[in-house]
Amino acid sequence: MSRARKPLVLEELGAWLLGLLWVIPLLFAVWAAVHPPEFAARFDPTAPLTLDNFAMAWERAPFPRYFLNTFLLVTLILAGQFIVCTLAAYAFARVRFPGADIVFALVLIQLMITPDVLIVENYRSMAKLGLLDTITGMGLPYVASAFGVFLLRQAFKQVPRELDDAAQIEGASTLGILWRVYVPVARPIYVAYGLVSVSFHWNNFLWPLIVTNSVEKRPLTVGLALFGAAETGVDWSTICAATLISVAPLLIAFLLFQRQFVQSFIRVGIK
Amino acid sequence: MIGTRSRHWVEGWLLVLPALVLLVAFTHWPVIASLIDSLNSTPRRGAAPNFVGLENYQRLVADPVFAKVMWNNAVFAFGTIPTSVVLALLMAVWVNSAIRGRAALRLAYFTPTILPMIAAANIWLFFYTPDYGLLDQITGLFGFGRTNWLGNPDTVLWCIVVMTVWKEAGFFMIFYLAALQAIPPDLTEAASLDGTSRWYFFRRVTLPLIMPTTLFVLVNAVINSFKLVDHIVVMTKGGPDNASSLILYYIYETAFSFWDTAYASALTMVLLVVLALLALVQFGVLERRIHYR
Amino acid sequence: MLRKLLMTAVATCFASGVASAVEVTMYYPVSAGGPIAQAYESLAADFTKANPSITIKPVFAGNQVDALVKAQTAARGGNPPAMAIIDSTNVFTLMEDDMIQPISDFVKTEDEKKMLADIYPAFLANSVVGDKVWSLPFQRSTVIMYYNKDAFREAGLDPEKAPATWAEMAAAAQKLVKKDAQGNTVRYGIEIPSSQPDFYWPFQAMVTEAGGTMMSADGKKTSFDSPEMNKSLNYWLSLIKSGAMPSGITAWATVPTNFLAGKTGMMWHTTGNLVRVNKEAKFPVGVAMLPADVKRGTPVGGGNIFIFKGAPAAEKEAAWQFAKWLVSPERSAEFSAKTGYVAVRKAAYDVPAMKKYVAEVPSALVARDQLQYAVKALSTYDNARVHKALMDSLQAGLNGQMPPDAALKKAQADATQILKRFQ
Amino acid sequence: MSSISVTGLTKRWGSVTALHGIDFEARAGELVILLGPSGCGKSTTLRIIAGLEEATSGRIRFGDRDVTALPAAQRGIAMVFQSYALYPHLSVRENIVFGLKVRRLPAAQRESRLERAAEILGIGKLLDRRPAELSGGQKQRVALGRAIVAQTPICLMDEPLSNLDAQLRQDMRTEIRALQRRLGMTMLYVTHDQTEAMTMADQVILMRDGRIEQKGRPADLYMRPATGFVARFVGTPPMNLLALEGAALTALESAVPVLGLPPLPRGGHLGVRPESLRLADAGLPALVATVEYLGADSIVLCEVGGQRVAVRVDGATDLAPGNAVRLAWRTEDTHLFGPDGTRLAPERVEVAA
Repeated sequence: MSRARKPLVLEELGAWLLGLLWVIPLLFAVWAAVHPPEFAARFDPTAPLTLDNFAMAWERAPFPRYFLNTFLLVTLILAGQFIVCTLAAYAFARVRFPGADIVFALVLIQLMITPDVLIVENYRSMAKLGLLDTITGMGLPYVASAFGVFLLRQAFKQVPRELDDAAQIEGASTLGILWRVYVPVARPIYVAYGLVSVSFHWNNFLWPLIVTNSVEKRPLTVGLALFGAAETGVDWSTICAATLISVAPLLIAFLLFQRQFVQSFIRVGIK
Repeated sequence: MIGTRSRHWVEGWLLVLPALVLLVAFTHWPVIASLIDSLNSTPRRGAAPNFVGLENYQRLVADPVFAKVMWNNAVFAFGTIPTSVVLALLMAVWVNSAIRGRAALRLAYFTPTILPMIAAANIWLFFYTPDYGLLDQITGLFGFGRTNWLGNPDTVLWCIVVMTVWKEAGFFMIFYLAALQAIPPDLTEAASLDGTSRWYFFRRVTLPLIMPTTLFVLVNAVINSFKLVDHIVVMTKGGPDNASSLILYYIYETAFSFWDTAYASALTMVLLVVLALLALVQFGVLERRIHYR
Repeated sequence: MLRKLLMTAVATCFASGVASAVEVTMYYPVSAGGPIAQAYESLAADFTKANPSITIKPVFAGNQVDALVKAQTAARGGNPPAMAIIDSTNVFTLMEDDMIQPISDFVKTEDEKKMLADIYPAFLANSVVGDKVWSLPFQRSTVIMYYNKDAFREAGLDPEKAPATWAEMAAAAQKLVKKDAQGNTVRYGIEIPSSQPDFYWPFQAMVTEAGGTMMSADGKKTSFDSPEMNKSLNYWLSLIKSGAMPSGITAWATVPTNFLAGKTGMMWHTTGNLVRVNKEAKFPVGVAMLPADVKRGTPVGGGNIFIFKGAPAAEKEAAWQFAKWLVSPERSAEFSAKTGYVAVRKAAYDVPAMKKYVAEVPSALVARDQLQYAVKALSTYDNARVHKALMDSLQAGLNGQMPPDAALKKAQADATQILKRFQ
Repeated sequence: MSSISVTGLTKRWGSVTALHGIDFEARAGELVILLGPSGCGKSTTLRIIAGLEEATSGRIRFGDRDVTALPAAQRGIAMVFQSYALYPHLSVRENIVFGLKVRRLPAAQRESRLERAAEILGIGKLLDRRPAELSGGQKQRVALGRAIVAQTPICLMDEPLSNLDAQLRQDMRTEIRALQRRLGMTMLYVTHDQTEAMTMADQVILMRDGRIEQKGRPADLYMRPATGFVARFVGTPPMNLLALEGAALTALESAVPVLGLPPLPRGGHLGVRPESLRLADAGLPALVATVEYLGADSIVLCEVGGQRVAVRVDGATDLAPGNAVRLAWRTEDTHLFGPDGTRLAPERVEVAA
């Protein structure tokens, strides 16, 4: 980009200082995790490296199980969101039906009042539905995402109507058109939304904490919080190691697909 | 024979039905149920809930903890938001310029965003630990003694604020980055022909152009400040003496530690009203000016 | 189709093979360092080995409060664990919510009655309400004082003689303080945890030593504004003001870490940390009873076994079997030796393995011997809320946001308000 | 082959009526063009026939099949859209066979149809490209290919050439017409371009404000426009329509004897095509306003009693603005329209004379 301006040296310094500040906590965690506990807070360059902390963390909590649970949770939510939001978004974008405006307004309410703040009543509902301590119970409130509906509706509205007409004439059913025309055309939006949704639900904590009771259902975040529960007297090195284990998949994915992540967040954010 | 129009009619409803059912079940109904529950007493052993009118709300008005968490939330919001927005703008401007190591910087700024709040909280908890934590080590270099960052009601909320700024600034940076990249280059070129100073250009052209982004970011930041309490659970549990408790954490505590669901519902209603007001701001004032629709 | 059939067949075979198997889910908390989780895992495995028809599934549920919340959440969701180890003070809350089945309901045989009689009475104090025993003590503790003998020597104190009174402790703590050239404290004299949700516990120890009580036996009244409470809070504050104890809130978990790192000469903590502290300390550790003011004293603490009413009868029965097995002299001795928690049975200390253990680690007996001075832990109706009301005020008092007596008055007023509906 | 018959077609959107009872018939194998300015209802008519919109009332028959209530998919038609409506995520090949796949046609048949269409249209080399990699003309061909492989008896076209440049448009006109004949389709073709209508159609249906203004062979519309609107819409430059009032009327009436004009309906219009006018020694007096030189001919814009009249003359002309000329034309080239805009039948004109 030739037109990008050159910053002043002072600015450059400021930018780098801020960058450093921003990575320090992570580097600090890495330091603590790869050195013996007695060096957790002593920055001695000669400190021996070790993976013991990781081994210890791995041993003390069922991380594979947590990973699996988080993976299942995220997959369930994402699949559900794709299906439910796609259907609704298509109806709002392309089908005229009485009450559409009211229903759409009802959907938009959830942009503000997300399930995160309705923990008390949703817990009660899940209890009635017998869905406590299930992956489904953890994921269900997030499946009908107003954000997803809104985003996909915008994307679908930009699909030329004539594509829809053409497919109709060629004999495709409504769902057929949706699947063969709208979904593929809106693919970049799906990718972007998917990344954002996965990041969000991979990291979600409070609701899973409330809903889950057992190790079999506990996602990573809840497992990690329990692991770090201060009373247990687990040392910082191990906690840092456990923390790094938990964030590793997402972090690695982020480092590998940095561009896509950033682009996705931009794309989804500004729609 | 069913005509095309009526097919669409039914189809439209069928298509939105799954979403609508889920939304009603997990968003609309809970809102109504919260209202109902907040007007009743908490059901206890053998005692069904009974209508108590506004009693729960009266309790709320008289509850010093409630006042405290609302105040904390306000402090938290006003502490995090301006700082993170300004930092985000700075970051975006830098990352959008021809700075050396731009990609690395962008990575550094953005990384906290994708970490789980829980993980970030764990790391920062260590950071803040008296004696061992990095913070104490650094202040120690300057001859300051041990500071009980999270154990002191005067510092604890600010510690949370700093951590939240760290976590969120990179997220907001993304929006600014998008906005900056959308500024037509001919404006910059025209300005450079005019010999406009950079600061003047930034103030008179860039800033107004990214105003919608700023408003969008602001509203989102405010909403987030009411919705996110993961770090409170891990770092302080609201303590000491509720000095770092926020409204949602208080709801969580009331509902799931004290099992006073009626009171928790009244608290929820307050939170809902706050969010609804924010929604009005966003949809009423901002919608026309930003990216919605 | 074929596959489905095959799977059904396999499933049927499998089911019939273990038709009598019962799985018992048990939540347990960890609120002290050391191999507590491992201890439960191995006990569960051993039990199943001995009783193949019963599988025990121990579930780590966080700290004491987390474990309670998890159990309550599950019970309210209609799917309670058959048993849970929960802080014994929650008995009123769980009773009121009709979640638990009294242990008395299961006690039928003479052996079972003898078992109850063999449990240290102090540990049963929090279990008995009315004429029923509601929970079975197991993961029990008292507050004890750990001290760093090297630091004692360095400060010119007798490492073999722990301070026995408040005054002695304050003086010793003062001597133990070490400062660097800049005048920053590098070693405190004493640390006592003051973070929620455990803070009430060491505080109650002081109140007991001052000769006071915190609540009525029926759990419906508190006396947070009593003179003894005032005296205790003031003593605590005096330790801070003298610079012997760090100011602000000192986290429960940080205290042992600081002690092990030599950053404090003494600490008050649960006996549940004994094994970890003995293992990890790089200096000789002294363990002593808490010092006396007008008398010695400590609340008992830790988790009891609760059996949840809502679980299927077979699971409850199996849970009872496991509970009895845990509380057997051998097993409670084993658990004690592995963790530092006090074995709840008198007979446990006659088990040969235990005798050998205490011979090696005499400090393991301190907590048990202290039981004679022990009182039941602060336990009321709406327990979590009362605990929080007290600790919020105590923290406000410690942090200097309120004068001590005002803080305690507020605590008492809040508690009275909370308990109003039970009068 | 299948005919199309439309009777009493109306369409209302709320209180707005878009179509007021449209009736017409396209015989099997005919190319019928729906012509009219934008907003006249031609596209709506086409979409209703396609089944993409529902009529408020009226019937549509394909051959002896009443398709009024059928969804688009079941009507057995092909359609080409103005924007070509190519699926951006599919290759040319996949675009063309999309409908065949949806209808579960066996792969072998799909392949043979695709091959044939590609051959007819000469797009064999483009099959693996994406629409984004095609030029406008190529996209147009792909869209046609999609219509061809459907092998439906009826093909609907919605302004298929309007996005092409002039040269290409001309070529495609011929090509589409040839294709339609070759495949024997009944084609309904919507355009706002009268040239397309004149050059391609068997039958033109000229619409205005939701009504049919006139239908007939292109020559009919040109020779005997039913209304002043038709007269101006068909032919370039459009027919001169002189309002029969004021100075122009006086001038015309003075020229009646010279030109042998029928009696003039006051308040109506007299129409005469630019190509019918010639400069003469005697006739209607006019003043030259401007001259547009087009190469093969020139358009001389004159003024008659304050109204503009275009005259087409062969080649170049040395007339200059301000010159006084006289205009003459044959009596039979005179079109008269009443005050309501409808044609006054020549019979009546003659009788009146």
